[in-house]
Amino acid sequence: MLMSIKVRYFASLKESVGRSEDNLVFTGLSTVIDVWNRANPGRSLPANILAAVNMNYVELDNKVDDGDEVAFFPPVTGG
Amino acid sequence: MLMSIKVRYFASLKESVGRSEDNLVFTGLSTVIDVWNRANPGRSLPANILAAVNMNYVELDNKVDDGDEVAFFPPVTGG
Amino acid sequence: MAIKICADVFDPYVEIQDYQNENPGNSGAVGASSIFIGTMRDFNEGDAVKGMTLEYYPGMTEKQLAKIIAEAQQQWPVIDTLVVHRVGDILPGHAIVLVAVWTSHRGDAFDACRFIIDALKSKAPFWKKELLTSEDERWVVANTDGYNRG
Amino acid sequence: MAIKICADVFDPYVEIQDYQNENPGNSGAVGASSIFIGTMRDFNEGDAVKGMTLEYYPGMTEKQLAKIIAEAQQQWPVIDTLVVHRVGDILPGHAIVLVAVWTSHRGDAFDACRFIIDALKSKAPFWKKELLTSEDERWVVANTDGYNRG
Repeated sequence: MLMSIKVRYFASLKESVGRSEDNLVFTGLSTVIDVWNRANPGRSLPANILAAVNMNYVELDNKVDDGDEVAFFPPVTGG
Repeated sequence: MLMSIKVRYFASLKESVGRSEDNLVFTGLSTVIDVWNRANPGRSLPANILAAVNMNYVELDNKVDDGDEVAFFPPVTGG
Repeated sequence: MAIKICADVFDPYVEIQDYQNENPGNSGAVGASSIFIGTMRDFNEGDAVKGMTLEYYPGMTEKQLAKIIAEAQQQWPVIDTLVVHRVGDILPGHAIVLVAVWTSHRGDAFDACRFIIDALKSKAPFWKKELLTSEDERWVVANTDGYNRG
Repeated sequence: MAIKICADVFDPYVEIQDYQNENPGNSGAVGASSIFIGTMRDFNEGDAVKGMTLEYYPGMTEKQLAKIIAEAQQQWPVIDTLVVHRVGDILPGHAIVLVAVWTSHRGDAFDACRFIIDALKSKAPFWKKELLTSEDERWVVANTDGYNRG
């Protein structure tokens, strides 16, 4: 199955990966951590980073589907 | 010793005693409950009534001095 | 710090804005403002209420409010406080009380603001008499614990 | 209920007044308003701060705020809620966040307001980057528990 996934990065993570988004296209089923690894080969996910799929918080082993938006970001500091 | 005491009543107590203040003059030492009894002979202090001397909350056996202002009122309901 | 007893209608937001404009000194230290506004409802204890009269004890009321604020300042690192309370004849929708507390951090602001309004309700000499839509009048006998148990 | 993300300076008291003028429906039922305002301080963790940039995740931020408000409405009898949050470049003294909760009784107002600001600080995707007076920039790493431990 062909998967088209938008990956987004925010705040200090955006600065450390050096970009705000990726558009990945690949075949086969995948999880959130697989998406990170495909988008950032050789760079392990930093500690404490949170993940969201389609703007809902998820665990790293959450499945992703074609068309999903996957986001990675550090702990939030609003308010 | 000649004692001159102003007595004040508020809210529902003011309505039930039928006046807002008394000016008592008497001789001898006295407590808050003595002041009530002198000002309201034959009428016992209703339950739950609070007392203040010179605008500070006190117990009923608190001493009063010449020139004090003694107040009686029901539980407060502001805010 | 200010304590104000108002015999006329007051707008709590205008009171806060005016107070802040007159006291701009601490603005860089303030990180949190907790504000409580008590407003007259059109019902109480199951009855429709169309008006209320608030009596107080001039002098003692201000003295007790100042004590309550001093206790809050001892317990929490409070930067500033404003308390405004209405007296006289009040209509539904009108503000009865405003408590504003300014601190550096939010937990202190919430705790101090809640302490002040709870203490005000149990210690400051104010008394409410309600005028029901049935035309009956009644003194409010006691303040509740502040939660809706309906 | 309203959620607003502001890219420009906002006055929290004007926001509340405008919101209430546009939504006058519940005024007879409201007895308590608990309002929290978070303001930018000119210091943090021992350093003088002269500015801040607030980043957010458009779409997800609003979605998470709506979830938080829905949770508050499930737990307490909330009549209405307004949440306003600033993004972009901010100066000391400026408002960062406003949470206003209207209920019939004060305990519900305080509890729901505090729940919303605490949940916002732990779940709503906003990130602060501070500009120190030393010209250093730094990302704020984590929100504190909200008390002054100094």
